[in-house]
Amino acid sequence: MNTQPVGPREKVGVYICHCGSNIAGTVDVEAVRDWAAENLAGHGVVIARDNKFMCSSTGQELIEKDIEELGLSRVVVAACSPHMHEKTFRGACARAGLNPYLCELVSIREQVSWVHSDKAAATAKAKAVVAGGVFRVEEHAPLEPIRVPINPATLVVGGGIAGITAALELADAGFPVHMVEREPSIGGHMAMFDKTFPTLDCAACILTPKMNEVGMHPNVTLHTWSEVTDLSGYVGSFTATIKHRARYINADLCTGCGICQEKCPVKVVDQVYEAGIGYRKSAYMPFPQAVPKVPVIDGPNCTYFSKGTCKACEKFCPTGAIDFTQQDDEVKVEVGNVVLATGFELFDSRRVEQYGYGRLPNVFTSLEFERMSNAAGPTNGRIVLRDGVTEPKSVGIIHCVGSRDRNYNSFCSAICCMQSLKFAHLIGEHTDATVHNFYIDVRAPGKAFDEFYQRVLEEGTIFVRGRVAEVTDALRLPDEADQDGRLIVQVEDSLAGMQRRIPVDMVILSAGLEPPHDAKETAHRFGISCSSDGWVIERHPKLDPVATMTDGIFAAGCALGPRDIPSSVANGAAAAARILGRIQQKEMSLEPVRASVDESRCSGCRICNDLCPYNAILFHEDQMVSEVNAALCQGCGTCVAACPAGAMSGTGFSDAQVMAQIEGLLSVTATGEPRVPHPLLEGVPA
Amino acid sequence: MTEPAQVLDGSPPDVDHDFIHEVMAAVPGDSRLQMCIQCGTCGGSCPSAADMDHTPRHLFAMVRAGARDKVLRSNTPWMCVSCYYCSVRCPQEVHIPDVMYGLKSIAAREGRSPSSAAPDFSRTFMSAVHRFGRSYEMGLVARHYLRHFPLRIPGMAPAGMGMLASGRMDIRPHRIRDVKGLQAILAKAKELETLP
Amino acid sequence: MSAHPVAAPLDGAFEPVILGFTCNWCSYRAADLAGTARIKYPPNVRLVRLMCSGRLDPAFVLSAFAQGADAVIVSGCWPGECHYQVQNLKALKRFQLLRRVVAGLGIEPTRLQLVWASAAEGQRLANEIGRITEEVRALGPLGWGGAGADPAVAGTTVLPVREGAPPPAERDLAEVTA
Amino acid sequence: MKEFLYYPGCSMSGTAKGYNDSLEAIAGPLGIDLHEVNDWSCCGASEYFSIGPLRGYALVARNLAIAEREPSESRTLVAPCSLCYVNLAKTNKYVRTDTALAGKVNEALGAAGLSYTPGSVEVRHLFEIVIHDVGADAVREKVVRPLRGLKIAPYLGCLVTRPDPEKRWKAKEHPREFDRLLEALGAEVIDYPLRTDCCGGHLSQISPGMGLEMIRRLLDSAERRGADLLATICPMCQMNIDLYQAEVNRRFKTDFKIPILFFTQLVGLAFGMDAKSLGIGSEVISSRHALAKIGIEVPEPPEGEPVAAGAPAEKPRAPRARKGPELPMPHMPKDEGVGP
Repeated sequence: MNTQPVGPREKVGVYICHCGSNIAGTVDVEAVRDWAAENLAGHGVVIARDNKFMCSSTGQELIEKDIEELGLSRVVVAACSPHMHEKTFRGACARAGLNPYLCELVSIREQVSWVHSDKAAATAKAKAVVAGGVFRVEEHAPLEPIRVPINPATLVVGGGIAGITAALELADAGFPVHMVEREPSIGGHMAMFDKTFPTLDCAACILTPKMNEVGMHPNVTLHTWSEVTDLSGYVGSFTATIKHRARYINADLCTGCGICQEKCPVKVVDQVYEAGIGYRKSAYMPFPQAVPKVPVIDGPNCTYFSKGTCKACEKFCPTGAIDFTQQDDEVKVEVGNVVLATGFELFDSRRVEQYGYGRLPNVFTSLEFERMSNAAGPTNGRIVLRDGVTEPKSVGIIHCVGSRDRNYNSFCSAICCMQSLKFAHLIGEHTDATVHNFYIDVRAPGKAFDEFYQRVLEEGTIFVRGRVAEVTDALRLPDEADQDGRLIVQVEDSLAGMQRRIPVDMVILSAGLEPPHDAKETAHRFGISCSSDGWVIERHPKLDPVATMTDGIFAAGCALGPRDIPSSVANGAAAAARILGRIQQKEMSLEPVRASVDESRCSGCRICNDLCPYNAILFHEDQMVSEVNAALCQGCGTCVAACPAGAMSGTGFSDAQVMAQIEGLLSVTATGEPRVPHPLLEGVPA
Repeated sequence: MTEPAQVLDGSPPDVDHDFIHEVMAAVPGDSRLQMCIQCGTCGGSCPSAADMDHTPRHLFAMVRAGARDKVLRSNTPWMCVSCYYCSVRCPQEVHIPDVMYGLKSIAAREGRSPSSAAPDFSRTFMSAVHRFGRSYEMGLVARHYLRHFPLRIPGMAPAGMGMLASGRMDIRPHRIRDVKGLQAILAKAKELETLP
Repeated sequence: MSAHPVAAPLDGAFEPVILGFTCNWCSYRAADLAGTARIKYPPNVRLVRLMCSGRLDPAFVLSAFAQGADAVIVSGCWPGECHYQVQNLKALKRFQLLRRVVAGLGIEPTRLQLVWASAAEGQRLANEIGRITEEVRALGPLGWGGAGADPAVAGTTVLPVREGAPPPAERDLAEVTA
Repeated sequence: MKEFLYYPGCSMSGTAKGYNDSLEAIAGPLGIDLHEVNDWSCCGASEYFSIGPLRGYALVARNLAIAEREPSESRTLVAPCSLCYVNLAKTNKYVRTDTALAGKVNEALGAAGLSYTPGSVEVRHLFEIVIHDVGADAVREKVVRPLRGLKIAPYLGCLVTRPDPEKRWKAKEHPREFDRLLEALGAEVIDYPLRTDCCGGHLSQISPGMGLEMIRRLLDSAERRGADLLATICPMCQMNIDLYQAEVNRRFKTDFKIPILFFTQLVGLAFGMDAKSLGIGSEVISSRHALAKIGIEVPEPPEGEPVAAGAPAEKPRAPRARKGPELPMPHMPKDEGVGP
């Protein structure tokens, strides 16, 4: 890049925003304006203006007018972050007939006035930033957004309440949905609960009608006992490969009568639906209201598969639906968008050794308690100790198990406080037990949440502020000599400032939520990003909370992080709304930040091929050149940086653009003076 | 850090807002003390909490509040047995026993420790190590008990005699060869300790 | 933070110019966040936005030094959090190579640093900018052939992993060590 | 034979003589070659950290520096005492991660012409070597006299799995490795809930009320579960429980007579070695009665020992009446908690 161009190629307008006093308070806006007009004329600046609020209609009209009257071919706006108003100023340019990609917004607010306090130094930096923008915009080329068609079908992964909501919204609007669920039935965690906080609605009463709707909806194709094994393509036209695990039951013949389940001789601890405190058969439907109403035979636990004899189910099946020859199969479906509603897994409480889960029988997890308090659960709703009969006289509920703890998960699991309050209430409803809730903070910010806290307080639940140190069965003499067989909850009552040892019969661990164990693989398979915790990263945590960083892939419910049922439902509906908007447009435009290959310069070395995580670079063996599929390319530019032949270029972030910006940024010293080249490098072209 | 002499009766409590930084500087590495969320896991876990005048959690709140004198006069750090239950359970990974060591060293330097038994035990121990390079159990126990727990001596005597008889306690101390070198190291370290 | 002066004294003392490459999704947003939260850092750093740290062409860094930058900061998402899955690890690989190259040119390793910052880490980014500015200010202007430019030292960069975070998956690490 | 640098610590030639004798006896059969470092000094037993922290680190680092100079292939320094181990391991970590501290420590060491390169030596506890490097299976192969019928409470104490500066242990609160070692010896291991609780350390000497109470908790819990004896891996734990048991009894009007032996002594017994050669009999609370259960003779107690007569009172916990449909227990894989 030559610092003294022979003559400017372009006519550039520079617009500097005061943002009220947000910028003008720290940056001498007029000085930057005058400096740009004088010093950047060699780079085509024909006009430099300032305005109180460039994003206002007056500010935008300034730009429009100058484009029309002065024939500007490039526009640089120095104002806030491009993540705020890039669209605004591009729109202004487009209205005046200038290709919107010939406008560059540089940030002198977030990156200058708000982070510095010395006015002279901030003004000097603002000059450099403006120069960077001007140098860069000279290298811009007109671009057109990429337009792709949208397939009206949607893939919903996960059949919990978030996925169900999204599927129904889409299906009711008249568009096809493929719902994939790993378990034999949809329903997710919500199907396991008895009551929901804070209204104490019966979970099954509100969920099962929705499940049935999904099951019977003409627009929904249900794939249960199935997983998505591959997703290829791009927004608007994805191809998903769905693996159906063998059910060993012919769904077309099965009537859901349940006789196979009744006759099956193998009893297995149900780790999923019964959370490990109840049993199921090897041939089973997880619960009576399951959708679809078709059981599965759990191969590894089936006597026929292990010993070669039994077939009790087959003998008794009235419709001959049992089919031991069934194999896993695969289908491919075409969809335009995807909703990931893959939910959560419960934190494994055995990891917190000091709470004794798995060692001390009467320590239970929250999900175990949910099943226990459920009238349809293994104890028919009776709250009892591990012996199955003894009702506890005293129960301790421990909040924040595995959450808010750098040893496990540092995030707050969001639902445990309210869930623990609900448990306290349910224990009071079912037993005469005294209930202690051990908490660090009671977080009850939702609608009617704090009122529920008040209600539980009123019901006589004792709240002890302190994170429990340990649960033990080792008694201390002489005070605890008569507590044989009980559990001692040792805690600092931090409001009393003393250590306490509180004897209880039963401990419930309000365990936190974690991403599913295979969340990282899922993210990889769907080409999306997740945080180091494993939760899906939103496109924007506030303004785009259900989109992911990958176009066409949305997320809802706990896949995004711990949240309660109302939020999951809101997410599901929001994701559906986002998708419906696109389906109705029939096509959508994509940012034209893409890589492309100059075939005449490509040496066919294939270095770029392996660098692309989206497999967007195809190699043509016959011509020995690579080619970028613009719809698959996400525009990261790694291939551009790596191409040894310089054949790969990236629109929007070309080498020439970035190099020019570097040159502009460095053309001004820290004190705002023009840079003098280092004596060693004088005359050396950069 | 020098501390002006102060009158406790009637004068307003001296609040030292830099105290937390002083404490953190007295601990190697990053003690993460400022990350404490006052959950009480430490106070709940502590096996000797019952004898402490403040639970560790409470003490940390006082450190933050700048109650320098109260904290340094607390027996809490001296009752810490360094069992590390608090530190492995702390959800914020605060290095609690190290903070306790830091508090003890500040208190000992300023002579503010609450009772004399604990710092005396440490000093008696240290003087043996300083002289011989090894600990000297017989001398330590004898000196310490005579000074602080003379009434426990009759009860302990039979067991002590048994230990002597079975060769588990030596009348004479072991001495390392390079005591001089060791003393030079300790002297240099002591000199460095007093540097800011 | 208080340890680093947030304003550049304009009294003729040496003030470095530092160029920072940021990724559109994490570190650029961290810079935005630092702004929104009014977190102060020295004005010596000027940022270039790329879509991904993987876009960093080594030529950008060399060109920056050639044109008078006293130091260059490369920043991106934490390992395991890349918006483009693993491209930041490719940037890391390139960075490690680049460090040796600049050391060979007589540029002290301190002048080329890597900072991971998530979109939520405005404070961290500001702290790192403050720290690096101090270090470079102490070094003085880029002299080409400065002391301490030892390729052996420069080659010892280890894979930075966020404290408390699970290490990047083996697959990710394989990318780096390959 | 695998060679290790060896830091015995002051107790090994004093109160923990039995530990020392038994370790000497079993090291060979276990394939452990311990090379004692030259002219080692006290680890400071944490007392220095309370009064003069830098003196503490310098004192510990002197031993690391000496170990670094040893002309041995091995770079692993083994300590049999939990307190020594933790002081050595922590200092080793701090000088590695805190360069300012490392500088000062080396300046102090320089006064005696010594220096330490942070991280040049790794520090491990003897017990952890036996668990992870030798392994319970290798121990089992050498057992000729299984300790069948002996009910042992595995007592690890605090400092081995905590703070665990080098993250060698997965389970820090209820590790099962000791159980597996004792099971390999043929003993019956009780599920001792206080296995990693603190023995009180020096509290028995500076604040007897709390110190003795902590010892009582350990004894009471072992007795309730019917332990014949406690097995330990630390001289400090052994001394507190053994030496202060009589004082506990006097203070709390209890009648505990639970002997505590070093794990090395139990390994030696199972290997068929003679009790006396393993230093058994030097404990204050005699193990004679407990070991007689499995036909092992222990030499006469030396004079001055309070006579331990009669079996520990059998006070097993009354099992709760259980009837009806029990709920399944969560699955606990047996090997969980084994360190990396």
